[in-house]
Amino acid sequence: MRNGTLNILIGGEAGQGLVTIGQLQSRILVRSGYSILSTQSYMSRIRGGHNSFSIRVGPDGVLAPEEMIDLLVALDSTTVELHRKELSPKGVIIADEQFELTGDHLLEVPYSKLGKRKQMNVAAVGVMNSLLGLEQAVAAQTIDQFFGRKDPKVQEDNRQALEKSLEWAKTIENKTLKLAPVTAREKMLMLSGNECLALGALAAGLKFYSFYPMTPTTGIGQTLAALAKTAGIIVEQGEDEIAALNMALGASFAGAPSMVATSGGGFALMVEAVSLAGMTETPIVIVVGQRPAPATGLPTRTEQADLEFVLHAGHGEFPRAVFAPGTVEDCFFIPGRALALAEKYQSPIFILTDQFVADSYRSVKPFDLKDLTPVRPGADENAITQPYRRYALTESGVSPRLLPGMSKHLVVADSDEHTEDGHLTEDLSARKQMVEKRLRKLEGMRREVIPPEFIGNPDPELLLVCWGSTKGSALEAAGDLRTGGRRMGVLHFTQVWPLVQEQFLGLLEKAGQAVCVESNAQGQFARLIRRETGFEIKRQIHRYDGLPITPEFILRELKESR
Amino acid sequence: MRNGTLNILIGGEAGQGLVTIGQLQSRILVRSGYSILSTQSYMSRIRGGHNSFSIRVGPDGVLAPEEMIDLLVALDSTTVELHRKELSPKGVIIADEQFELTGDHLLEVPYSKLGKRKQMNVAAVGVMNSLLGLEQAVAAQTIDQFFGRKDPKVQEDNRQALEKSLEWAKTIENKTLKLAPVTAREKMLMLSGNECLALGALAAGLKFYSFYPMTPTTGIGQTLAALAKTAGIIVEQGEDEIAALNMALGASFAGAPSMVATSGGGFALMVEAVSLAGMTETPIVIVVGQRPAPATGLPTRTEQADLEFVLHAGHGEFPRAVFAPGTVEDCFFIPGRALALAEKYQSPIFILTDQFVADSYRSVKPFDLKDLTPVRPGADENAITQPYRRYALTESGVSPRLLPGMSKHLVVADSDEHTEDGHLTEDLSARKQMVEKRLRKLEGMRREVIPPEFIGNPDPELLLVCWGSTKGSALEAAGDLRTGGRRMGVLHFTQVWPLVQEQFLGLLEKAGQAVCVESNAQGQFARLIRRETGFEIKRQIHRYDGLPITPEFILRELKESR
Amino acid sequence: MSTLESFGEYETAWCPGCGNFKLLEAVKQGLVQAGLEPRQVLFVSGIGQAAKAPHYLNANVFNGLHGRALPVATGAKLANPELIVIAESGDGCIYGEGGNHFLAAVRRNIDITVLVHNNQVYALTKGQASPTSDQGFVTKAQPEGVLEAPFNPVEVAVAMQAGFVARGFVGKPEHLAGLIQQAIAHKGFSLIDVLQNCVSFNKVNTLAWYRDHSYLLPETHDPRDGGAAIKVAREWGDKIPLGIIFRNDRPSFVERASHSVNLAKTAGQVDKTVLNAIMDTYS
Amino acid sequence: MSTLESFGEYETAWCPGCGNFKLLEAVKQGLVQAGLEPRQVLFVSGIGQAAKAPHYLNANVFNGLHGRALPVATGAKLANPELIVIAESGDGCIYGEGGNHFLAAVRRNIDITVLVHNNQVYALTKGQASPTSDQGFVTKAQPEGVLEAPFNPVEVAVAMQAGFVARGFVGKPEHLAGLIQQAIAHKGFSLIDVLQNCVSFNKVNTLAWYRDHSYLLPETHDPRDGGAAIKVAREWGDKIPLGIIFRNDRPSFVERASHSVNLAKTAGQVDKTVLNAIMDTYS
Ligand SMILES: Cc1ncc(C[n+]2csc(CCOP(=O)(O)OP(=O)(O)O)c2C)c(N)n1
Ligand SMILES: Cc1ncc(C[n+]2csc(CCOP(=O)(O)OP(=O)(O)O)c2C)c(N)n1
Ligand code: SF4
Ligand code: SF4
Ligand SMILES: [Mg+2]
Ligand SMILES: [Mg+2]
Repeated sequence: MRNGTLNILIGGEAGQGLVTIGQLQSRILVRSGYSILSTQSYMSRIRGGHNSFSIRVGPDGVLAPEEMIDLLVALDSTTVELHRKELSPKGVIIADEQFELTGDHLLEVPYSKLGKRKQMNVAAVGVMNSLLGLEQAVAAQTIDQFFGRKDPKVQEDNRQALEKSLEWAKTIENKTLKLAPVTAREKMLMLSGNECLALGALAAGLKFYSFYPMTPTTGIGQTLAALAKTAGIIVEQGEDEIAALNMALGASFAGAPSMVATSGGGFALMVEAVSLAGMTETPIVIVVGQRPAPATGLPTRTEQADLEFVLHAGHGEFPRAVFAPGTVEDCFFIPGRALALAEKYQSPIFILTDQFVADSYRSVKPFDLKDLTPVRPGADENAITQPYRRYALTESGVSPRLLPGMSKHLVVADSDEHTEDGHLTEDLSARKQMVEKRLRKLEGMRREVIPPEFIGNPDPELLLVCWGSTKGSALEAAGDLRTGGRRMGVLHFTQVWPLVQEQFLGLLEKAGQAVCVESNAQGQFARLIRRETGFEIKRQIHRYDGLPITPEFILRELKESR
Repeated sequence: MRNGTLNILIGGEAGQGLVTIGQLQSRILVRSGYSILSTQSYMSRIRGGHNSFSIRVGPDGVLAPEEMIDLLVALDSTTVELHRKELSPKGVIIADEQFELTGDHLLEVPYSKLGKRKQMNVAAVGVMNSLLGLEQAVAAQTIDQFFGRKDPKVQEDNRQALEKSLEWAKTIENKTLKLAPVTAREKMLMLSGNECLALGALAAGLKFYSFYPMTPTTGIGQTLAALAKTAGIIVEQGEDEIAALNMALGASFAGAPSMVATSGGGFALMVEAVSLAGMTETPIVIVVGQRPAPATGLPTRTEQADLEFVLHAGHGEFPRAVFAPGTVEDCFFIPGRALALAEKYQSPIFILTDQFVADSYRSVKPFDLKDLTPVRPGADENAITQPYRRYALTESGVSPRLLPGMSKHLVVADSDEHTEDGHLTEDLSARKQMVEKRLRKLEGMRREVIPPEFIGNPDPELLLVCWGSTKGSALEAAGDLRTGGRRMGVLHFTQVWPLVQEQFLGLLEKAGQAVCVESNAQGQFARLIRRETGFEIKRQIHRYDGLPITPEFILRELKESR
Repeated sequence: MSTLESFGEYETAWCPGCGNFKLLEAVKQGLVQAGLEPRQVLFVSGIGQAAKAPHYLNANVFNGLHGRALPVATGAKLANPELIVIAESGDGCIYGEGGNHFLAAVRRNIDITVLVHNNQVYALTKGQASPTSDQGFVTKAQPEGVLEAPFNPVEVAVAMQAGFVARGFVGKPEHLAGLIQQAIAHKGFSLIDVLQNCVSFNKVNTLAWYRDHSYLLPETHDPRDGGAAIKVAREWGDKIPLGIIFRNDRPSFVERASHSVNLAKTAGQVDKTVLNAIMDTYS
Repeated sequence: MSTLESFGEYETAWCPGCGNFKLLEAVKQGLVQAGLEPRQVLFVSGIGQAAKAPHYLNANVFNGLHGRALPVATGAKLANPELIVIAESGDGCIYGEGGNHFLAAVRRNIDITVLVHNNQVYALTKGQASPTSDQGFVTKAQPEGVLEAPFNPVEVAVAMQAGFVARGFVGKPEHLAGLIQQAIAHKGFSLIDVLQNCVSFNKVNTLAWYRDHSYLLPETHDPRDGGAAIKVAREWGDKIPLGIIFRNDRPSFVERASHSVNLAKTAGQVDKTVLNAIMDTYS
């Protein structure tokens, strides 16, 4: 119950339906006007093992996941064993009475009496809703909608289970879990990072998406695939990741704003085509959802250890930009920014997420779509000076990109070094000019960098430096310490390349002590900052066991590692 | 005629046999006791275009290639057009009289009278030999051997062409090209960087080599393939680079010291398997011969722009080492070092060469093979504590590696995160231990780093910092400036990762000014030094037009960019 | 109406006597016969001597990576189905490095034409074995001769029921031009494997060798007869069949898709009503 | 002599009812029938539900990358030809991501056994289409159904004259064990494509579906008759043949090689006389 929030954990085996319960309960909370952050922790298997779905809920913005559990919904007895130690002093464990558990904090539920076996999910939600003091109507309507209304028999069973469980739970005397009422109930959306990436890209004018399934980004493709027909886009599964990216480059070359997504291992296979995008100057957005590696590693967990890899992926030198969304909301806006930048600078642009942000659900305000201008590929044919040269040398390094078959001009793109007209050359002075032309684009990109966000005391004694998905935890940890009387600052990078030192070096130098917080073992971002600015962030907090960095983790590490 | 050397350039179309002439002449020079450095510059085509083969020769060690030409052997008139401006004041152009050229410096050769069309190569060599004042017997014998003695008719034609051309050339009054006699004529070998890599690996116990053809490393595989039967090794062409590296990992796992070679684009495809080597802790040596990129770039030219790429290739974090031979001789010793390190630390080890060093021929002293100990894969079965755990946690991070089927124990290797016994795990505390175990190996590697070599005045006003193949040019440029009265130093890195700052930071700080010299556009090594030490090498010399950095290039840049 | 001149005349980097010259001519001829203008056509190639071909004519060109012509061509066709997309590259590129894409393109039945300069060798890298090299073929990389069985692309394509499978020969450029025209006209995946002599690195399968070992399929061969096709497809060595070996009319990928769009034309447009409706489903 | 117990009994991460359990049993049974001890055998797998299988028995194991089991297996076999090398993985792994290696392994005729758990779906990533998914198969990634024609590995392998091509079914574990034993005994490349039900993600091709749609090849089927084999290999849908579909005795890769060595045994040895002689050729 940190900072006025409540933390629910639903645990059980894969295949027991805990994601259903979690999503359902999350949606009910969002519709009831609460702020949530739901995170998933699962094993790389389809049945069995131990998975969990956590919902942190509060009346105002929830920043980060929490370790301590206030309400533990155990779908098996293992869950109780594994998580009992995380229970808060006033916490409650909801478990089937048939588990015949012993110990404190137990609320044993007679599920078998509340509905059919299939309705256990609904019954669990009913009990939770009662404890949390939520309005029954919202739950009823959400459940109805969630399971669809196709089968009236099932619908009826669900309704009965909900009612019975609410009825039963009324008898429970527990007020500690009751949520504080919300003041204004606005319409909110519930979205995961993956869903936001898909929708954000769609809103920004994405037309072609290719992929090869890989955790944790498969959800982006599946979200887009479901909408492809409605939205008039094409979503295609490649025979491998090499195909996925090369296909997207073909589509982009032909005029479709294009994106691919994968994880580290799949991205490793795309690296050659990243370089191809750099050389042919083909716009492309590449999402890399990080997970613990090397190799297959821990396929369903989280990490931030592919920063240096993505930054230097591809042979030779060419410009790129790398975004790292800090929140689920960022996941909506960044794709648009990335698609626009890719088109403007005709370069590969990266979005570096991780399993934590990809799989997290959040309550978010509906996005304002009014002012969105979808990315429009290609240059204006009428502005072309004759003869058309695809790689004309320009001051900005950006050359006019026409689309094949869409104008009277012929478009020639080449992976070899080429002359301005796109044909391969071995003229070594042309080579030099082309290298310089391509790298000049980085200057333009630097001017458009999203500056890092600084939050906190203007003159902090402790400055937490972070990037990507660790934002919320750093903010909450800083908030706690500020409450404890310390002058705290957080410096968060949503764009990690290019770095413009004028935007942050002063802050680093001014801080009493800077601490870099990253989910990797080697402090990759701190190294990058030193490479670019010479500033060494000496104190660093690393996590690399596969779990997301929590506020508590930061606070513990700050205490220990001083 | 820099520093007592003479520079010969043979130019013509691809397919005209200029490599034959170049190799033949180089060998004659080596057998006559001279030091040589032969470099090749060729286009990505099989016939036509313009290629050249340069031989820089002198009585003592030749450090680097030279731009100015003393003897231009033109197989076509384009060669004269292209290279005339590079001719030294006393230089000579040897060309067929039938070209009907005009201008100075010309020595028109009546090739049609000196032998058959097929023997023109030999005639050109004859004329050169005469001008250089070499012993006839060496040339005769070398030609005989070079073309084989299978066809007595050809042999006779060659002999006649040689004699006639020597005869004809006797009449020429030109003493400026006569080479100073050598004092002691030791037995020397003539080897290219690629050949040295192949032979060095063989000498060190390489048993398995797989590849997919790619310039500039194809020569390594072809050298090894020719020797496979004799040496009892296996050389296999993969269906692609992914297969090449995975195959080599399979062979290494099974007990064969293994190596692969490729260039940037092919390496891009190997990146996932690099990470696999890191995770499974399988020894492997990977040669990356750099050429100008991105993408296909300039396939037959040189560059040093894959340093950052190789350093960060592969998802996740794991240790590696990166060597960058400075000379052709280094190419012989480094593979042994790399194979031993790969075996000892069960990690991917890289050798970063480039087209320049790969295709350069040099006269080298025969290597001392007496004390070579071939790498022996695997741990001693008898030293194993029961039960056998492939990934036992140890202080050094190195676990006992047994070979499948070669002991009574079963060997289990896994690309997922695993427990000590090699089986996949999702235990997050085991994950943490394994990350730390793997990264601990880097500590051992750091202790075995080849320190950078410092040559020059102990207290230099100007320190040239370089890595890999630019060594000779930096040394020669520094020598020239030293002769001109300046206090010069050269700091050369044969191993570019890990970096141990105690070995060089003092030198950087002490120098009046440090200048980093690299064949890339972004100063990748300078960035790496800053990342690791905070020291910013402000002044940098970059070349990225596809040609090797020459002493003259460095001197020009030093003058211009002060 | 386009003419041979519409497709231009360029200096090449090929060896005198190389089969690529005739192949290039046949391509231009085929395009003219198909009635296509340069701007309607997109050539996608990989890397190799063959892959340089699209640089030597007037058309739209994407010259990509070694082995990756097919996915690029697929992506371009999906984005703009009005483009006539021709993937042109070498045997090493399409059947070697790109083998997996070859299988996928056949399965997808994507409406592109694939033109393979099959010289049974890796030429640009100076003569190593390719997947189609005959067993025993000696190279610097295979000094004891190739040990693998050669890949017969025609046979595999027929076994996989590819839409249009043909073999041409640079020694019969008119015939080849006809195949190219028909392949372009075919709706769905079309493969033309072209026997092409490499004078520099394949001294076994020379122009004369191909001439002596190949034959034109008789009129009686019915390419729609699967059983006959697989038998003919299997022929290699002494009797290499030339012509259309197999064809069928299963609908192409784009025809089977539930919705068809020209993304190059709809790019820049987002229907906000649709988008708002989508967003609402997440509330 | 090994017994079933020699190969151990492990807890798995598979779903109850999954066909993988029977497949695992059949593998152990086949190994016992082949008279092999755990230490003689090396399993190489990729990534997927199928690819976990080697973790569930006693043997040497290299569990590598998704799609890359075959090259690893090839390298290990080349290095130590005495190892019995079995590559075991899913349909997505071997025919999808690893398609190019599949073609190469067949061509090489390398003496390994390839065991494919063919559930016609990507199971570990929660149910997307695999290369063997039937046309029209609906998944979250293919909501309108699969558009591609399914890959028939058996047909392609037969067309390419693979050494040993068989199909098994988890519903007939004894039969499958026999196939495994014979595949191991075969000198050269052996493929066993195994019909395996996935209870979680393939609700179309269920255990019952496979049972109803498959049949055991009669004794009269002669796997050495290429013509018959290609016809049988083409069968899918209503009549899926089980058994050894095709085999031949062309010499394996290692048998054809000009020199044979066990590198794992010669490692650590370099003959300096030979080496000196080699070096001398460069003088
Ligand atoms: C990823 C990658 N690997 C290797 C190469 C080197 N390479 C260039 S062309 C080629 C072979 C070309 O053979 P083929 O496709 O048959 O074309 P050909 O030259 O015979 O016409 C190779 C291996 C490359 N460019 N990229
Ligand atoms: C390079 C790479 N791409 C994608 C993945 C994600 N991935 C893991 S298993 C799998 C599919 C497995 O399907 P299959 O081989 O049929 O095995 P199954 O799970 O069905 O047994 C995929 C796509 C990966 N691990 N590596
Ligand atoms: S090397 Fe062969 S394929 Fe290439 S141009 Fe010359 S003859 Fe043609
Ligand atoms: S998901 Fe399918 S293949 Fe995987 S264990 Fe479950 S039933 Fe078997
Ligand atoms: Mg070829
Ligand atoms: Mg499967």
